[in-house]
Amino acid sequence: MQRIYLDHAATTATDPMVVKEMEIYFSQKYGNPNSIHSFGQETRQAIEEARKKVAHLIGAEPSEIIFTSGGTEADNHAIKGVAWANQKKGKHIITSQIEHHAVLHSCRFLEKQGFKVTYLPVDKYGLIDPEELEKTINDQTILITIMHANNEIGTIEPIKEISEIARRRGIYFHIDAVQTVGHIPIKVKELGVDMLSMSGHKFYGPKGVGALYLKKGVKIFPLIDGGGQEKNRRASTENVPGIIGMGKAAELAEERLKQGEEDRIAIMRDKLIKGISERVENVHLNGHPTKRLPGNVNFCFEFVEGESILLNLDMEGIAASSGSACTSGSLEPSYVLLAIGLPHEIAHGSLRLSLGKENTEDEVDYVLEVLPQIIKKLRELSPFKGNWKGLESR
Amino acid sequence: MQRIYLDHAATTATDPMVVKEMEIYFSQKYGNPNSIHSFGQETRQAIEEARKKVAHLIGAEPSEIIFTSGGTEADNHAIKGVAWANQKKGKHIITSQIEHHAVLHSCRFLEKQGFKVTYLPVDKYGLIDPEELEKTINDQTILITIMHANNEIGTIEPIKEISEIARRRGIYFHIDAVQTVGHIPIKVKELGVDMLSMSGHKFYGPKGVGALYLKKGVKIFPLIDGGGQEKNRRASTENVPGIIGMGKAAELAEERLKQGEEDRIAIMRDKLIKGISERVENVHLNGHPTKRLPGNVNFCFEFVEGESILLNLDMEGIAASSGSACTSGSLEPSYVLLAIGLPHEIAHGSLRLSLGKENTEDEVDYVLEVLPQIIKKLRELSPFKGNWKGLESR
Amino acid sequence: MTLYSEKVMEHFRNPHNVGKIEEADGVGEVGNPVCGDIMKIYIKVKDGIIDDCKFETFGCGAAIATSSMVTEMVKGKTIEEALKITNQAVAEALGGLPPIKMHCSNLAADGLLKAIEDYQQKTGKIKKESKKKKERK
Amino acid sequence: MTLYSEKVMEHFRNPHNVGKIEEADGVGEVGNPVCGDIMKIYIKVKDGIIDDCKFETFGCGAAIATSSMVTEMVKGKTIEEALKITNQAVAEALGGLPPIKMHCSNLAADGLLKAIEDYQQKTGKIKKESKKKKERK
Ligand SMILES: Cc1ncc(COP(=O)(O)O)c(C=O)c1O
Ligand SMILES: Cc1ncc(COP(=O)(O)O)c(C=O)c1O
Repeated sequence: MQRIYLDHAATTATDPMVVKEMEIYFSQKYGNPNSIHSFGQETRQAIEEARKKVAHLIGAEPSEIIFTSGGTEADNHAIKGVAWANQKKGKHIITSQIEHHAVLHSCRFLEKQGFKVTYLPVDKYGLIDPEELEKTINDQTILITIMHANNEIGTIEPIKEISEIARRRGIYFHIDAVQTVGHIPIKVKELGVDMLSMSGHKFYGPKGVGALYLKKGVKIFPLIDGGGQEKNRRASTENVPGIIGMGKAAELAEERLKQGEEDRIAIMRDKLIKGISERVENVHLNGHPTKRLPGNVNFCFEFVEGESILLNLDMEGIAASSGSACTSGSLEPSYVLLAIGLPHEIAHGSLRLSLGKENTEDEVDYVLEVLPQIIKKLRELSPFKGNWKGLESR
Repeated sequence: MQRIYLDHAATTATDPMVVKEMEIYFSQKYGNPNSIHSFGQETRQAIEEARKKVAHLIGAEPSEIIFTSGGTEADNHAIKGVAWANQKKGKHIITSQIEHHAVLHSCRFLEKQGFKVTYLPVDKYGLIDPEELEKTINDQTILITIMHANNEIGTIEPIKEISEIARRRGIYFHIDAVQTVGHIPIKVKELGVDMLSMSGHKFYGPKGVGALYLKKGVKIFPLIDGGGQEKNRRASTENVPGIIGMGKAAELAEERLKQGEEDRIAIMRDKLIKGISERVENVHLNGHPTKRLPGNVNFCFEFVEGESILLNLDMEGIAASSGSACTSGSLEPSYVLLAIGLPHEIAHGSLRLSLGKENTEDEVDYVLEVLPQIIKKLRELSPFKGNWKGLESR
Repeated sequence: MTLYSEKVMEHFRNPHNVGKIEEADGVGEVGNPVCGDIMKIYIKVKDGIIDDCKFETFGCGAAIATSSMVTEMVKGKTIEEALKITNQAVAEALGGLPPIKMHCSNLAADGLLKAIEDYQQKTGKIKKESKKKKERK
Repeated sequence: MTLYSEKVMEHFRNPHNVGKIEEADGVGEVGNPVCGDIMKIYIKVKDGIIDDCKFETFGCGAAIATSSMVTEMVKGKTIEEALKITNQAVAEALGGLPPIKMHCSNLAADGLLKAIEDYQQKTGKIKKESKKKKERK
């Protein structure tokens, strides 16, 4: 059976060119980069090359890149590290209601340690209002953390506007760019951010490696204490193959962006959005129509539930997601969809299709053929069928 | 040139059988294990198989294994996680002066958060005295963290004796077993510990993955907050190939231990220790003569400095270390050697040779031939030559 | 796929007894929109025996499969026998469910119970409070 | 190897001018055991020109290479010229040193300076405090 992968926002296949680059660093060049013998020095050099590539992708200096174990660690590091290091200045943090759990739960943890956190609401597209944000700043505010683009609904936030406010008010600004790095062009200096999180496996690098961009001069504590690795900012023997893989992935992403890959993907995205809207009734497009990740399609289908859509798609060889990957095992509807104002029963019927570099127009056509049939079949099973009648009584 | 790797305590080559096992999880089976589609479910299954293998190696239940990014994260998680979750009971932690920086710096961080830490001294062999330890317990003590074996001098600590005290006094007990897991037989239930840290790359698994054994019922906070992975105990998309590699490495280690591999290695160790003692004058064996890791050899050579020994060995194709890998770029002598009572100038002349499964008797013979010549050559350069005369005047 | 057993997927793929029974003798409805699972069970009773049973379900894989399974299990049984079917029994007949699905999506037996109660009320054989919500948490 | 430059490794591999000068005109000693680097520089002076220079060093690769390099640089130079050699110049002649080694192990020029001062004191040409510890931190 043909297998179509439309869950690139959850994770991507490691590019075979990336795997090839990593290969020799398992059993041949395996030295600890902190060792002074030649086994160690050859891996040290390779890591520093990778650092340059990652830095280049986002327009940073190599010394501003700290390798981590993933996007989650980068988020935790930025948020907790800045909070701990700057708590004498104040204990207030601003974030939004639609951040990834890596950010939200880091904030919840800090609340237990006595910090105050403002969770900004968003509009029906998932957009943060920079003016509203500025109003919540007080003299205790030490950090603003906002995602570059939302992983579920794909909405791209007004980062530049927020960074201007942050700079003007002298507050550190971190962005979670796990969904954007490698997918849209990013220059940290233009965005004006102090910190940025990314994750290798979201742009065809390996799982288990990420990075935190940390602008020179930011006052921060480590999250993981120990040896002097990463210039005393992140301890532990470096994940050499992972880092080298992420470096290669960054290099390849930069090439793809130069060739306008994101436009090719956005065309498929728009074809899916248009096709689904035309072929299925009672659907809602979630997220912003244009300020949107090139690969993100997210719909709610009324009268049916998301998981059963996924299982049916999977039976047809199509991999997709409902809500974010890490919560899709749970029964609560997506907090992101609730935050943009959808009622519970509709939020339960969500489907995210996230496109990537291997997808083709043919695959899009196949989805447009199969998906409406699945929705039809499920609606026939549904006590609601064409309306929510009966639900009001509850 | 023949290359001889004698730095297995710093890191090991990933076993080619481990690499083979990982291969398909980069570009073929690449689903996010939290996704419900078949791409996700096939990696979920593979991860759970790996968890069983790691659990089996140390006699734990699979549900008691949390995968991390390495030994350092496991140490940080155990120490900070228990401290945060139990601070209402008390804010005192007991550790030793010769712990790895992953433990020491986690403790230093907690001191900044208001915890009190006792750093126990050790005897000239690097041994902790359980009676002395018990004396430092007070009604605020919530955690004891002691390494199973020291990474520099190889001394194996009296873990069972300490665990009996910890259990009797109702205090959580964590051990850093990064140097022992896979190298000597371990059963957590026999050792009686509540938590145990390990690192994949120290026993022929890949870098960038480790695990924390967490006994059922231990009250702990996550170190890395976010999605619900690892049963809400460690967030972030799982490092699928890394975890699978570590699982395979655990399986292979168990097979080797069954075949008595540690005895074969200990024979080479003893030959090195005997050979160096006989061939070179003014040397000191560091660590305990018998309570010692099977692969660890550590000497101080008077009148010469460690790095210049390493560079000379490297020129002869031999990779070794002086002090621990992560501090060998620094100029301070090893704090472990100072803690066992060596003066600065002698501590500077340390050399660690750490044996592993690929080493042969022939390699040992070669080292015994080359090393005495190197020491001789360096002593000829030294202003001290055969005595420390002149140093006292300083 | 390891999320659900083969048996669950069989029922999910080809659910049995889908639909309304127009002139049902009893109808039961369970679930709530927060969990995202709502089931409607219809029964037709003849001489004290459940002659036909159908369902309509808005919900996840487990909800659909348990609905399908319960309709299969109950057909041909007496009312007394049918009342003995528990959510647990339905899950077991399906070869088990993932732990997370046990409480929220495993409601089909409750739906059946409600349908039977509805039938008993309509026909005057009120045995209210009988085993109501026995299995629910 | 990238820890040290090729030039450093050359001097480390084959250090020049190793040893004592038995009847030295000046001897300088620098370093301390905490850093693990101690250097002894010996000079022989003839007609105001440094005719011979040797060293003994207990220390790391950088300590040995800079010692070797400074003895090479100074031979044949006048005292005046020799006094102009700085630790920085020695590091540059070696193609640079790793940052961590710049302050602690790069002391050979200081050792030379001390040897010259020793010579000047002995011969009565005391120019104490001249450039003493110019480069040290
Ligand atoms: C927006 C966002 N932030 C953070 C993360 C966490 O990344 P990782 O799972 O690599 O730790 C993800 C993906 O899971 C994400 O989409
Ligand atoms: C005793 C000990 N603990 C912890 C660590 C840290 O392990 P990792 O570098 O894999 O994080 C090491 C090795 O570096 C070690 O030897």
